[in-house]
Amino acid sequence: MSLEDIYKDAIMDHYARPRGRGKLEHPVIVYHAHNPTCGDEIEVQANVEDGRIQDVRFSGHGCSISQASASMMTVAMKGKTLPEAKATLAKFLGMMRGEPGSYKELGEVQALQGVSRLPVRLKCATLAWHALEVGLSQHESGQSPRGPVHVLESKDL
Amino acid sequence: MSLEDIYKDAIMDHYARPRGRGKLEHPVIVYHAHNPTCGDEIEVQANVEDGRIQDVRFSGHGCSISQASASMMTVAMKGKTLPEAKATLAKFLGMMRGEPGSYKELGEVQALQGVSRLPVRLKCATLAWHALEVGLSQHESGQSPRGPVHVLESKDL
Amino acid sequence: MLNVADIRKDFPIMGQKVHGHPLVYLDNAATTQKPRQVIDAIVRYYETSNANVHRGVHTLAERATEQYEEAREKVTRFINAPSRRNVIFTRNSSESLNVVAYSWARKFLKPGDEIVVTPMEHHSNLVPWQQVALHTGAKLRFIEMLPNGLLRTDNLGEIITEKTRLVAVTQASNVLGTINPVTGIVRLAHQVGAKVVVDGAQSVPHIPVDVQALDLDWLAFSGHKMLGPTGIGVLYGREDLLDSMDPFLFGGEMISRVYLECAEWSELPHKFEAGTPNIAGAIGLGAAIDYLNQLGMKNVSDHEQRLVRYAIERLEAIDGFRLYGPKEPRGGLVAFNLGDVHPHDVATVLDTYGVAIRAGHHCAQPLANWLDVTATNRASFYIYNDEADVDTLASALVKTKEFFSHVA
Amino acid sequence: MLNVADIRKDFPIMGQKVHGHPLVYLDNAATTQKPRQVIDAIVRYYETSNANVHRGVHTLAERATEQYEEAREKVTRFINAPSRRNVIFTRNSSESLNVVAYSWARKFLKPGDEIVVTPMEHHSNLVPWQQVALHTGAKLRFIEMLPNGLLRTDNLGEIITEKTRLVAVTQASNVLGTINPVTGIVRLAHQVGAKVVVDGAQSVPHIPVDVQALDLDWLAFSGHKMLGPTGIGVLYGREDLLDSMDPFLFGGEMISRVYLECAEWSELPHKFEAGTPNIAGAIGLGAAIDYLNQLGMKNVSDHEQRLVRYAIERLEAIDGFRLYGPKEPRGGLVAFNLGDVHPHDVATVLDTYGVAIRAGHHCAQPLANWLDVTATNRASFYIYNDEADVDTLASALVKTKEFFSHVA
Ligand SMILES: Cc1ncc(COP(=O)(O)O)c(C=O)c1O
Ligand SMILES: Cc1ncc(COP(=O)(O)O)c(C=O)c1O
Repeated sequence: MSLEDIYKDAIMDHYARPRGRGKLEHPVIVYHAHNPTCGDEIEVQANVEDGRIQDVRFSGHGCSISQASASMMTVAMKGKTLPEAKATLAKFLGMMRGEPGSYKELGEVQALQGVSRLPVRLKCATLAWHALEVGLSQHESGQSPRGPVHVLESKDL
Repeated sequence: MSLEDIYKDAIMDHYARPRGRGKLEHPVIVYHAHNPTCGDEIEVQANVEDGRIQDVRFSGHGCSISQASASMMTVAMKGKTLPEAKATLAKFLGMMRGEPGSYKELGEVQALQGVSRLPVRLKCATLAWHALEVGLSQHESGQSPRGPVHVLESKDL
Repeated sequence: MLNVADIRKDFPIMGQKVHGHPLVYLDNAATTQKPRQVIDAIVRYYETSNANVHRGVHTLAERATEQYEEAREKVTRFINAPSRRNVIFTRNSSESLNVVAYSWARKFLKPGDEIVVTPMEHHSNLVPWQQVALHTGAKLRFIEMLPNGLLRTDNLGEIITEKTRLVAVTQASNVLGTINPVTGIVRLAHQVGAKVVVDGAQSVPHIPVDVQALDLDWLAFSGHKMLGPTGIGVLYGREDLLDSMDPFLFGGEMISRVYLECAEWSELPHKFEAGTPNIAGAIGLGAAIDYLNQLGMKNVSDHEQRLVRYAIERLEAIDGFRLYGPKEPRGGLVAFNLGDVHPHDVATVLDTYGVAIRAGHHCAQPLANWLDVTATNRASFYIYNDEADVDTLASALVKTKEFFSHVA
Repeated sequence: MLNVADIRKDFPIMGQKVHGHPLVYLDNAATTQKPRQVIDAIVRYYETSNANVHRGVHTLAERATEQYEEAREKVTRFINAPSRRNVIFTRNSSESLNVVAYSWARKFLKPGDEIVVTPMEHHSNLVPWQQVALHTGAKLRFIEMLPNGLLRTDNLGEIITEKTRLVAVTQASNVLGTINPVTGIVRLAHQVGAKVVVDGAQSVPHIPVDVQALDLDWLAFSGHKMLGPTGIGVLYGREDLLDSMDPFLFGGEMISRVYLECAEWSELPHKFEAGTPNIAGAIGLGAAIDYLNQLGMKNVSDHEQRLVRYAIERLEAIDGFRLYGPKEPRGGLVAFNLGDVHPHDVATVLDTYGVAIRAGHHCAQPLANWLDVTATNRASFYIYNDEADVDTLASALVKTKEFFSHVA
């Protein structure tokens, strides 16, 4: 695998100029994820209105992959209905798990596909998405938006 | 190694017709030894008069080697002065440890030499001797004749 | 049916001569031999993939982590655990049982509680509970044994009661060969709200074991008794129980966050795996499981059953042979005495004929007391043993008898 | 002087290519590679001598026991322990430290007592003491660190006081490379009647360590970090201390007599080795010690010193390179950051050039907090590394820097 297979242009671009960085005033979804291997932390916040993700942001620190992936996620998710968001999440996680299929609909997010062959970095790439996933399901089950810190372990993608 | 190298005639004879089996009325030396690997137990008792081992007995149960060796020990030790007894003990343990040298003076006890090549059975062969050794040193240091049960471990010959 | 001749070819140690005789290895309950496939898996790991697991970004670390976790998946499937989160790697059965004793029993038991065990337990499934009793004030109670070595079941309801918090029982005895009625015991225990920890050291290597079908709370077993390397064992635990337990060992790998004064724990199963694990050991165990799966555990069990029946028939014909334990059902081993010949002497004589058996209390002294013997002989079979091995054993025993006939 | 070219020939993994580049393995503080001699010792054991130890009369059991105990003798001499009774085989350093925590500290410490540690400890020499504090009411106190990563010693007398019962300190830091003044700490601790447990995970593999000369109470280390197999570690302990400690794990091997309700313990060292040990692991560690002895630990240490000096010189020339820890004295490793490039990215890029380093908190999160970083890169050297490896590392770092120059 070459450097360019991993660090695709889209990744480097999102890393250099992250979209959706920051926090929201009154988020209804807040989820803080932590990767114990490297100490990366990402907090995902979102607002939902009329069944649609009205805005979504991330904060925290981490490597290029985790930051770029979080940035891409905010772009991909903004404006989606909850079912659409969940479908996209499932599609993304399937791609990262290496499941065969077409991922065209993920657009530039496909740039992360190369990372799926690096098990350890995989956790970096999925951290923010995983945080949103848990945040969404907490939201749907009516749980408080401030869940516990979630720890991503190897293989529990 | 053949059977006959281990089970020398002298051993089988002492096993079949043990000498010195039993207990004393008022022993000044009593030491109970236990081999945890096989459950063998041997109690050695002795009386000392005028610095001489006046009588020595063994009781308990165990394999042919441990029984024969205990029996041989009673024969070898009876009537010896304490320094003589200690010298014989040292000689015997040296032989069993495989130290080079002449062991002629040990007489029929030399029959046990073959066992020195069987590390696990070695413990059987030295059980009674070891018990007497500890009993003697307890006696000399004025300790009570009823010491704790002693456990012989591998390699602490 | 197993093809023993083919199987033997996989075991490099089998070619060996002992005192001039071909090795007949009948000490499998103590530890089994290792097939080429297991040895190769260890060598391959060290030669191509060795690195520390879970923490590294580089290629070797990824490879090592993948292989280590793949071994965990193999164990998971082998005992039909719901998930890899239920499968903790330990050193051996003894450590697995101690984890339950320290992290669950010492935490939750109190005076008045009762722990039910059996008198046939290996020390590793008895002494930890004695210590739990000592430290918590709980009381040990013993299931009774019938004269033939089976557990008495008609009064189980008097022993497993509302006071019982834990039942610790072996699935197969390492001396008597008894196969215990785990299903019934689990049902009774669960009815009164007690948990059941099963010592699978002598069952998992020999018969199909399904933790979900048996509804076990914990299961302990050792890799080295099932063709795997030394230094690797398994503790299976139900997830809610593992979650309720405190970690056992503290250190690297098992933590999520550490501050100067406190720490948070990793998720299952890592919470119970402190420090660098026996990576090569786990991978070797995985290869052992592959090997057993290829034979089929049902075939393994059938083979041993047939062999042990043949052995009992053959050995009982020897004058002075005394068998301990029930005839059926029984695991693939026979504990016995030969007239008055001390087991140590029997084992030594057999060794001069190349036959490796065990003599002693087999780490089950209370059982020896119950049998009223200080020691027994034990011949235990596995996949590479056949009728010819039993014949060699039998004729060596006859010679032993003769040799000692004029003395013992 | 070590002949690295010759040494490399002994390591089968070294021939390997990673992403098309020859493997440059610089993750030795995590685990080391294994020479042919160690792998062969394991294979030879399984192919010729495999049996359970300490209990068997037959030839294989005798052979296995002899080899296992011979490995213990090798460890005994390697650290100059007074006797084999002082040497307990465990799984790894983490378990060794936990044995002291459970069997000594939890038994003897009480509220008001103090445990002194340092902020640079690996989690394995910190979290067990946090737990001891929690369970006994003892208090943790921390030796201070100077900005350069050395321990502050001028106020040690205020931290190690009459209240101190235990000092837990690493001899060599796995991040900073700091070599701690163990002799002085031991003297001070012993003056106030405190015991000292030393984490030797990063010292025993790299420098000559003499437990008697250092007057240590306990020493913990791991086989896998010194050319040995995974799954084997050592706890050295002073005999009177080991005698005063309760056993840790309960089960087979560690008992002398067992009754239904109680048990007596074996003599040292067996009292602390419950169940079937990692026999092949111990034998493999013995072979690793033979290998290191043949090189000479003084030569090993000199080689690493020279290499790390060269590495620091070479790497500090790289723009944005930031070294953590003191320059001298230091163990054979360098922890660093490269401008703003995240260590995970550095490690991934280096991997594409075949260079294996570690990125993360290296199981020392409190130290990372102290350094005010979430992660660092770490390159750690051993006997098979040379100046060319450092050069490869340096040029790969320069390329990493360039690659990220337009973003980070
Ligand atoms: C200083 C130090 N202590 C303890 C450990 C733990 O060693 P192990 O994982 O072998 O238990 C390590 C290794 O990671 C270490 O570097
Ligand atoms: C029934 C039983 N339980 C537990 C053990 C202990 O196994 P290990 O020594 O691998 O911990 C054994 C094996 O000796 C056994 O036979």
